[in-house]
Amino acid sequence: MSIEAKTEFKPKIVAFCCNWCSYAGADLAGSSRLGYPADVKIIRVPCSCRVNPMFILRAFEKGADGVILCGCHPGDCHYSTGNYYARRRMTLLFSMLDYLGVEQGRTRVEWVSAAEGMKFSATMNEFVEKIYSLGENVRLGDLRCRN
Amino acid sequence: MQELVNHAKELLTSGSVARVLGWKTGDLPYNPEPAYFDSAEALEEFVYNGFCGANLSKYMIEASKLEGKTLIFLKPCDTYSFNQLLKEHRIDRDKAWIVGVGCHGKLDAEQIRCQGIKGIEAVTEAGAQLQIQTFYGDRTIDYSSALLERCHVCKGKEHQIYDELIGESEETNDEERFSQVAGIEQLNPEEKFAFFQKELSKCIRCNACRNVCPACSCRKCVFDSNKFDSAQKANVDSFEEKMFHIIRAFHVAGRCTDCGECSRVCPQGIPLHLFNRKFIKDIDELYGEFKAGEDAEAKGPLTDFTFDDAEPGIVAERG
Amino acid sequence: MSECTCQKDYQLDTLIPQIGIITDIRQETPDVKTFRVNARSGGKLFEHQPGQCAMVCAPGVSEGMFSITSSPTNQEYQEFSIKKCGILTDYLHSLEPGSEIMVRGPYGNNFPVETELKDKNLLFIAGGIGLAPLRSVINYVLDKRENYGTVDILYGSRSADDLVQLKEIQEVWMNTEGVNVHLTIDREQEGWDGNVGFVPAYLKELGFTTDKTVLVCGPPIMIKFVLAALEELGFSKEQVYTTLELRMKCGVGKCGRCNIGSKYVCKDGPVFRCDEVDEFPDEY
Amino acid sequence: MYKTAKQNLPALFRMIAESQELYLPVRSAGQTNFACWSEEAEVDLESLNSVKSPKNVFFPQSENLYTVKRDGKKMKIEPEALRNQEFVIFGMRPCDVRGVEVLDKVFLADPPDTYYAARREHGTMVSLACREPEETCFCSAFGIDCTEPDADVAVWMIGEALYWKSRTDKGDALTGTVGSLLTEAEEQDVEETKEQVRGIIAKLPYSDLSLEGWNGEALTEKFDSEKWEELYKPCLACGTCTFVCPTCQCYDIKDYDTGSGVQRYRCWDSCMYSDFTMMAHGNNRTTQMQRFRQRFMHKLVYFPANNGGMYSCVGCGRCVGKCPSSLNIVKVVKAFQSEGGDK
Repeated sequence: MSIEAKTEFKPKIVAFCCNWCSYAGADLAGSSRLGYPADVKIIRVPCSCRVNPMFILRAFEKGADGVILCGCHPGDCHYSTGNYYARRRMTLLFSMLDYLGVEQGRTRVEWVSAAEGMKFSATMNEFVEKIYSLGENVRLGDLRCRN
Repeated sequence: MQELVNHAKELLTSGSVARVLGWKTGDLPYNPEPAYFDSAEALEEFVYNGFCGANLSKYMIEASKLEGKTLIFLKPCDTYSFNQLLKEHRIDRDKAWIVGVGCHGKLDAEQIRCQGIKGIEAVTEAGAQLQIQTFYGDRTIDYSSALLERCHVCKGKEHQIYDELIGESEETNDEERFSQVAGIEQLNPEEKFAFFQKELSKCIRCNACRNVCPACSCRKCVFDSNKFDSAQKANVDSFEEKMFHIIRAFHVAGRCTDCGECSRVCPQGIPLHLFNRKFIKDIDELYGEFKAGEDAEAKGPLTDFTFDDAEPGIVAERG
Repeated sequence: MSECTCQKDYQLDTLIPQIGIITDIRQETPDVKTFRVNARSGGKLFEHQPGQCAMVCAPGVSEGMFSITSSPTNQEYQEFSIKKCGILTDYLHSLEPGSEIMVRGPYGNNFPVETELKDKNLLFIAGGIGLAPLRSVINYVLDKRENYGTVDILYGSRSADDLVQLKEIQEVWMNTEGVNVHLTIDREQEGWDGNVGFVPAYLKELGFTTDKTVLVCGPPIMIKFVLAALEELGFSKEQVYTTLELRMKCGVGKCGRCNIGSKYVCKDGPVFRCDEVDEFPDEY
Repeated sequence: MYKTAKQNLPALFRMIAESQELYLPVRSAGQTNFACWSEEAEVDLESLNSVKSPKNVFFPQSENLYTVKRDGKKMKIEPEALRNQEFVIFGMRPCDVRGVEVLDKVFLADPPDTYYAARREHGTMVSLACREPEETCFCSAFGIDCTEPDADVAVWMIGEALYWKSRTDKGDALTGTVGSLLTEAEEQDVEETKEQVRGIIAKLPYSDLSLEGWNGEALTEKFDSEKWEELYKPCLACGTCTFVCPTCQCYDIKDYDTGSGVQRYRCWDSCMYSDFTMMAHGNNRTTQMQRFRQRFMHKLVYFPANNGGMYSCVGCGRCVGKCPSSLNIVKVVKAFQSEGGDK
């Protein structure tokens, strides 16, 4: 199942954004008219720490080609330490996915503050481009969802 | 072994313990089962031999709810699990009387069969050898060739927690603990994926790995929930098994003592320890060496952090 | 091994449902709704016997076994009275008339209305949502009034607001000749001038004569005490029928869930005579 | 009776696979399970038992029943097509064949399960006689003669030859397919080996296992026994025994939302799981003891009561070898034997 076989590859990308920083960052990107690809679907979460590994796997299962998690910069967490825990968890999870043979680059963590509309837009553009280059996610999807 | 039985009888009759948690002679040479003994008479069926690999720590969760003290026999590596359960307040230290037993590596009947031995009638432990009597002739093999996987990476002969010790232990490690994990890390993504796909497609979702795991002591597992479709039970090669095993390993990351029970019980012989050990290796490398169950107090690596932890991007940077 | 004798001309598997339309929803009590179901083309989805069940399936949610509460004598539709208490029932309660659902069945046996119960005096005892399976029989009996003797209905619930099918009880059942309806609620309530007390206690108080055949359905604890009370009144086990509920998935005695002793509740039940129930291992 | 040289086996498999699917024991990642034959497959006819029993071929661990598609409020049901192609399952052990007979009692009972029935109709079973029974075997307790397979085709592997005997019309058809590889042989060629194997069977540790006292009538007595309270203790409540068992047939029906429709599929379930009998209003088996008891009562009491005394255990020994806590049906039967009175 290569990209060539498909007429056009439209990636599905899930972005988990923390309510306090990154979601506001996305908002700012929007109100500043900084574009980011429509392939990105944002899911707002109370804190980056709310995202458990199952969320990420679930997104892949149901057909996501890339998953990105955005939270407050370390030190700026609304709940003071949430993103520090998230950082450890995601590091371990990404390492495990790499170990299982899932292409690097399908997952990413980026810290985006409420003031960084520019960064948000740039990150998303970059990430989408990366996913385009990796092509469809075949290793972590459920075959039943592919029709 | 007689020493263990005698001592257990003593404690039972004196009333210092209400029951004994040990292993009971099986009906085949290699299948003793975990059992409770509540009388000196019942202890006649007690056995402790090379096939007593089962880690009894988890049974202590139920035993903690019972009246009176339970004498529990723990091998050196089992004590890590015991400590970890203690740390998570799943068991009651005051309800246990721990007798640390000597261990020089535990055997795996599967490893014997792998050597082409069929129809096992009797197994005799003779030092570094195993004499096996079968319906198709007798065989002698090296004791070490029939060890459980976990014994090849033995954590050492020291008991981490005990009330008294009986018997001598011997370290049996003859392999580098992380060599298998490191070997897989060296592969390219296609090879890694092919390897795990082949192993995991054998999974029958029997949940034996979860139910035997001393770290999996949740009263209701997320995979038993009917509320959302993670409890799929479907046996499809595409995703279900990966989801289950990644999440299970993740849930015990930082708490897994690498006791190896998951790999021991898997009916399909899936090397499940490779998941747990990968997390342990990463934790050691990224957050400093950590041995779950070494004590009952230290903070686990996933419930802790430092300000300058590595960023998740390190996975890509390491290559 | 003998040659395989499976049927050559397969019909559609019994596990495959039909699509029905919910044509009407009545809010009976705060947590019970009665759903009227028709086939897409109008009319009934299938014919059934009083006491039988059907599997109601909501794709993506779950499926569950519900007793058919309408009488087979009703030629237009089938009804299910469903209490909101789980994932599936929550979903069903959120539906609007006009929604499509899937139904398969009917499954199980039925109350022996044409054999053992015929020409008998009948006593129906129901608690709460337990009226659902009995209503099917009651209406069947009322529609074929000449085939049966006296009819007594003892029905109780937690409060007056929790009485299911109250309108029908008051307007139809109470006004039918030879039918006596006895209502009771668990606790005193303003505006209630009927009996107050649990069903078993009221049953003893009413002290029925033993010339009746009894049909019981309700929460397990109520059934237990009702059976004891009936025994006290001199009824024998052979006179009493009840309907059981266990977890079911297939409805045809294959998936193994509702297995109790050597019976499958979905196939050999749900209606059992109490002397049969007595032989079951204590696991229901 | 026919025979062919053992070295012809790959050719035989190829010949069968040309016209139909062929399932047989294949070794992959260190374990033997029934799988579809291919040139690369490592066929393993030496292992006594596959890990998963071949019931998987007739009653897959999970299979889609139908898909529901939605168009607004309208629903459309698309049933999964029934099996309509012939296939062969080669190398089932005689106990596994009996296992299929047990499944037949359940799935072909009225109303028949059409998915299963279609597979049964199109499948031809080739059963391989046992030559090296092991210590876990107790099929003789159920009257199974592992030297005399009772399937469409019975085969024996002796020395460098494979002996082939068709027993049914389906078997005859398959014999025709591979006829060019077979030569005539005499019945007595296999007799000596049969005797030899029967000799070993008599010596096995479980050869004296008696099922006396286990029947439909023993319900209350066995159910109320205090033995269960002792027996279940080591049980981990996993589903290993039920999933490797050739006769366990309990299943679950579940939904999977694929995003473009809901698949309703069925999958094996285990009476050992705590949610097996869970309902919205409660659970009628709340303890592991009750669930443990259910499994064995079903196999040894309830099933015989409904099926003319046939047990729903075939003595394949898979649970004996695979239970993480070394529990198994033999220990249960023995525990009741030793109780006296029960014997």
